[in-house]
Amino acid sequence: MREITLSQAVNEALREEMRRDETVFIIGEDVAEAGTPFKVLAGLVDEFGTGRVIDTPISEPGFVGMAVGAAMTGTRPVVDLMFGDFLFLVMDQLCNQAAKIHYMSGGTLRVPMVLRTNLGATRRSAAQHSQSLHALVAHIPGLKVALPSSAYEAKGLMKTAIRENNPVVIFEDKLMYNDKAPVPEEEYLIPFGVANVKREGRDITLIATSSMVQVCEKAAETLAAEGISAEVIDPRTIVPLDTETLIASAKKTSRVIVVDEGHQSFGVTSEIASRINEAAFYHLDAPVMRLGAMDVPVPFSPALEDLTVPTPEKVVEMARRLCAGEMIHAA
Amino acid sequence: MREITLSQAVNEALREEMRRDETVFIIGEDVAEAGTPFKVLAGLVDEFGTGRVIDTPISEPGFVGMAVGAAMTGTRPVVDLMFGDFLFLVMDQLCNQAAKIHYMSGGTLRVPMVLRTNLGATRRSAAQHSQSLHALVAHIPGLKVALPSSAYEAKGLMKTAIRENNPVVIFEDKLMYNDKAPVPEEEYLIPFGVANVKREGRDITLIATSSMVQVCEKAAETLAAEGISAEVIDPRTIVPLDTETLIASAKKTSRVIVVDEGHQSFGVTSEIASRINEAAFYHLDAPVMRLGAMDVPVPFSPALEDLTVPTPEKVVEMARRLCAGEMIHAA
Amino acid sequence: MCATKTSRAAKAAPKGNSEDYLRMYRQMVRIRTFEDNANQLYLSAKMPGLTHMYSGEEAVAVGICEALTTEDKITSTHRGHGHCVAKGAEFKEMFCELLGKAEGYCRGKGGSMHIADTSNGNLGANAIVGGSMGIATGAALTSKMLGKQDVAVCFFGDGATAQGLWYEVMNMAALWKLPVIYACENNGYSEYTKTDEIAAGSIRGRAEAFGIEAHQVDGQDVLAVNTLTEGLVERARKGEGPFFIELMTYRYHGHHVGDINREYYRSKAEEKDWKDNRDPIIRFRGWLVSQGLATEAEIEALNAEIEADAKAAVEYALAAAYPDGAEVDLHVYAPTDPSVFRPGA
Amino acid sequence: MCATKTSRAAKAAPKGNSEDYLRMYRQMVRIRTFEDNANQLYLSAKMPGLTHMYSGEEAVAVGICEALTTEDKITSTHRGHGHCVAKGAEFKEMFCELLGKAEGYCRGKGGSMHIADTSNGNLGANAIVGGSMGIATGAALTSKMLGKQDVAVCFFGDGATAQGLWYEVMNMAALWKLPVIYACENNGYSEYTKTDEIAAGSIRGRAEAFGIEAHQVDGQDVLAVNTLTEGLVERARKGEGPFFIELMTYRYHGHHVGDINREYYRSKAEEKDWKDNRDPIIRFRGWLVSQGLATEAEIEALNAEIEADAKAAVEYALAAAYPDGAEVDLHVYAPTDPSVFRPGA
Ligand SMILES: Cc1ncc(C[n+]2csc(CCOP(=O)(O)OP(=O)(O)O)c2C)c(N)n1
Ligand SMILES: Cc1ncc(C[n+]2csc(CCOP(=O)(O)OP(=O)(O)O)c2C)c(N)n1
Ligand SMILES: [Mg+2]
Ligand SMILES: [Mg+2]
Repeated sequence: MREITLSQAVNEALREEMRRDETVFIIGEDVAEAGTPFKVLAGLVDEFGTGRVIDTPISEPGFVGMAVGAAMTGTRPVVDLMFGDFLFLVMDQLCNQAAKIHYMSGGTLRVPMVLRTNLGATRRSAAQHSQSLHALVAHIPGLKVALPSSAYEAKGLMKTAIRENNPVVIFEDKLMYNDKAPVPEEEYLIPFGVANVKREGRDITLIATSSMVQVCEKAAETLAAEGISAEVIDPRTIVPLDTETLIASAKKTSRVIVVDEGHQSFGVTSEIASRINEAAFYHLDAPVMRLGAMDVPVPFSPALEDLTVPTPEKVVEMARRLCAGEMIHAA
Repeated sequence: MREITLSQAVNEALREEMRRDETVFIIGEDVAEAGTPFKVLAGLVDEFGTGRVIDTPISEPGFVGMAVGAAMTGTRPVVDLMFGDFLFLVMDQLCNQAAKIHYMSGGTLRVPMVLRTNLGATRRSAAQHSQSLHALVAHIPGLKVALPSSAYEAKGLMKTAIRENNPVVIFEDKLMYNDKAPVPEEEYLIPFGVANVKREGRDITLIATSSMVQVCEKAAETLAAEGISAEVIDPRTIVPLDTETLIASAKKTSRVIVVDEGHQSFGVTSEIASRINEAAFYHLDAPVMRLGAMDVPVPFSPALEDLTVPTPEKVVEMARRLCAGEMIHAA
Repeated sequence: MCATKTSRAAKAAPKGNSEDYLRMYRQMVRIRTFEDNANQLYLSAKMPGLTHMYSGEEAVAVGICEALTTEDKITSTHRGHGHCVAKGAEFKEMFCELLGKAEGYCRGKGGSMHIADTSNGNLGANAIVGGSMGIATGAALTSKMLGKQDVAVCFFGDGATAQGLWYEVMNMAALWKLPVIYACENNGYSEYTKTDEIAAGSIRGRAEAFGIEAHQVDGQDVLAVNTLTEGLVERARKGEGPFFIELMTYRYHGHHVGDINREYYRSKAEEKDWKDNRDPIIRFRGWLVSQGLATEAEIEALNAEIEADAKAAVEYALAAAYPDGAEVDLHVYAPTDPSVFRPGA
Repeated sequence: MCATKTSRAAKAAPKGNSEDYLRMYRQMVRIRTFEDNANQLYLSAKMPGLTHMYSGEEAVAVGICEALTTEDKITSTHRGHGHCVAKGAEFKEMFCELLGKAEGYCRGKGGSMHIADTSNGNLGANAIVGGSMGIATGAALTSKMLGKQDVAVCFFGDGATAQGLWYEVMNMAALWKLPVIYACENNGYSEYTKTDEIAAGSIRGRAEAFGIEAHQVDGQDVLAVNTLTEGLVERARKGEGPFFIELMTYRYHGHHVGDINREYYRSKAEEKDWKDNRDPIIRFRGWLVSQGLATEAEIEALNAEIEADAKAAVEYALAAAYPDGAEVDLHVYAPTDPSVFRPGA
């Protein structure tokens, strides 16, 4: 199968959906001629014009609010939020408005919009351009949240997001834009709420989101060499969350580590760990363990930044201890 | 001991701290003559004047940002955010700025500010005036988060918050403003990160925040009548979190329910449950269970709203099942 | 019993016949009557929560909405009953909503602060001050993008002009010439604070700084409001928007129904002056009679009919059923027809 | 080697002696030299991440900061090296910060986009466009509340005027007459987009609508900038603020150091015109020489000295140590002396 980059995959998804449905449009900062700073949207304005690939002023709350209103009245906006950190600017429009309008109106209004943004540290961009804030939006009922882990998922999830009748937030990992993966030429969509078992295993389950899937796949390689068979599962969407698949794996392997690049405390790893603990407690040989980013603002210095994120080494180390039963002694 | 309302307790804390330190001031909407819609600040403007009890326009991001700048330059602002739901408007100033400035500046700047706001549903105020959003700020390193459960805590935690050198978010339960509790005449402060064992018990631990402490105390009464001895613990601050006390209790009782009024998914209950599971797994007879608010926007209709929040009945029901070992069969 | 709104096709000529004038009068009285009944429901502890009365500001909502077609959109505020009625809503569904009943416009899920009436283009009230400024502007973007003729009117108060969002969306509306009209109901107060204390400079000047044509109008004069709006709506349809209107008005009640003792922020004399000397309904009624468009008797009959309608609707709503508990987790997500997710769909 | 700033007491008379002029020139050259070295560090892959060059805009930062005392506060932007140098910072600590070293102003934790220099009243650069507008206004609130004389200057770009926050804080600054000066560096671009395409109406008019006195000045003329600012600063100290200044300027490099191919959004001819005909350093140098305040030889010597300083600082920073890994969770929370928590403390 041909391989394309994550960036190309997103671009293709948008192009296909904009061809298919003329109510789909893109709005955000420097999305047209510049094609975003990451160049993900390069060329779309040539095909669809500035009427459907709309450059905005630096007014995140404003254009997210406008997307909500546009979505309520018959279009399907795809909002480009240049950095995931800017979510903090648009939370009111996203969480007080977009997320609640369908419910508050008793089902008479709906907000079919997509908010594309990113996550991921280690790009030396410091505390306000490196956050992974998906846990925040996942906490708000009414939003769906997708976390593609490769070009394949990025395309398939984006196409689904655009056809959804609800507000969807998609987080791309900004360090993966140039990573290639096999992506079929034929059209495909990836349903929400269906986890992907990336690698089967017997001894331990590694549940990983976004770029942490790569991290866990590397860890699994190392563990395999040591005779530990790790299953790697990518939930693909955290809202809705395919709890069933995760629980089944936990019951099978009896040991679980959840790995995510958001801050660990009050984050995604806690939710997934809790759901598994609640449902598979008596099948577990050890507590479900979490590995998130450190609970510190992301530091600029490379010497510090690299310490804050989960790495294959940290996963391997934790898996070894779990499989050796060491957590028993710790408890 | 004399009894005063939670509202009076907050008022006293502010009055005492404003007398003690002339750099403390209050800023927010209708805080002066009106004393806020909940009348919590009544009378403060008479003593301290409009120079220190400052009415603002309806500009939440603006006055939170100004409080950050004021705090950085030698004052201790107490920001009044009329409803916790408006946090979504100020997330950038709170989470991208206030929370990170000390860290980003390598410790050279600091932001000693307090953001007072509220949480709590069942006031028939619908989806944009009923949220309990403390999990969101708890996820952001650099912020401290306090959740007073009575007038006593409201006063002692507020005084500590004002003297803290970091941004603190305090959530009062808006339904508890008129609830009375014994509050000493003498000055006292409640340290952050120290949980309060409200009731000792042997069979099960109920960890509860804010008004859920009352809910769990009621549940404990009912359980006691059935011969189940429940321990009720109030963490008082969720950042920092007194994990040690919670774990010790879990090890003692071997069963835990965490009760909180925020949405259950990706919320506070998940974090507390995870920390206990990780540390006390081999002492537990059952999985740590969570009881948060339903994952739905808060509906207006009383017939629906009351269904969304944890109640003593729900806690009792879950505790009974846990103690009967029923969760084993479910798993 | 409802005031039927004209569709765009039927609505070309400016107001000028007695039917139009009488409908405007009727709509203003309907709003006042709705509010009086809502207030009674609160005072008799039959309504859950609080609500914000529109009484005194009727000429604003009616003058503007009478210039709109059903397809035109509005966004409303926490003080939104007036906009809802003026845009064509029915008493029954409104009272049901205020009481949290299943037959309400939002099945009881929204209540007073979130009432929406999509059949008439009301995109909903909003409990975040200024929260609908983006939504209205986005509705205008849809209109332009899909080549429709719809205009969007964004209602908000003087207090809402302090929200930064307004400046962001005005900038984009002006850059892209969107068919949106920002209608600022300046009732002199933002909760318990006078507008002067929280608004520096000139509110109209703020719109003008973005190159937006700005108008001020007596919000107690329904004809003045309507005439101005008719003109701006027509121009907005032709791509000459956006526009800004500042409507000088007054709220008769407290900030919300529970705000009874308000002398610490405004005097009884001031309230009395507005009620006695500038009431939009009294003024328009006098004009109708003086012009021979209606007799006093006809007006009294109309008032009585509306009063009776309201009473019936209140009674209906009080007796109506609450939504079933099973609805609590319905409408969190809109359903999507699974077939659209098939490749090639 | 650093340009020593005067304290408020020593700084009463307006600029007028050659020492002041030469310091202004020196500061502009220091900024340009700093940026050239930073760009080289990027191009040679020795700097982590990206950075935004201030080259071309030197007269803005210097003209304004020379009107301020050390106690006066500034807030800076993503394009903040110029403000930092102009407010009195040292090369060594700045380069260390850009390279993520422990001796940087922020111990390497902030980097280019968060550089802060509290010893000189620089409250920090900000990577959220417009993100420091509240902070600067709040610093002015402190000044007024504690009866100090400090003025706060808020630097931001033309693009930042699209952020709603600005309007919110301008309103409060105007209502409360705060000693803050909003300094908009209008360099014609917001990333890859021309200002005209993203700003409707008049930027100055937006400040004026809040009753704020607004000025426009040639940002390539350091004396014009300085003279205007000196006057406004004095007036702000007397409670006549806030003020707004729009400084017309140009950035020589791309939006950031990696923005090399930029002809799709601006022409080489345009860039050449600004560099050749309006360069603030060349212009001011010419003036200094023509006024007999310095000889060409003295200027060359000064330039060379600064060049050497920069080189030494770069070398120092390259060799300096990274922070110890243990610092990663230091400074998340500021320590608080436990004794303050004792009752009666
Ligand atoms: C963002 C936000 N801040 C504060 C409030 C609380 N609040 C509700 S109405 C109101 C005053 C609004 O004043 P104005 O816009 O003039 O409308 P009016 O009530 O006068 O019709 C305030 C402060 C809110 N609902 N939303
Ligand atoms: C809130 C926010 N939105 C977008 C960005 C991305 N961004 C960084 S700089 C910039 C352009 C800023 O333009 P301007 O304010 O004119 O400053 P200049 O770069 O021209 O100095 C943008 C859009 C950001 N950092 N913060
Ligand atoms: Mg008002
Ligand atoms: Mg610019």
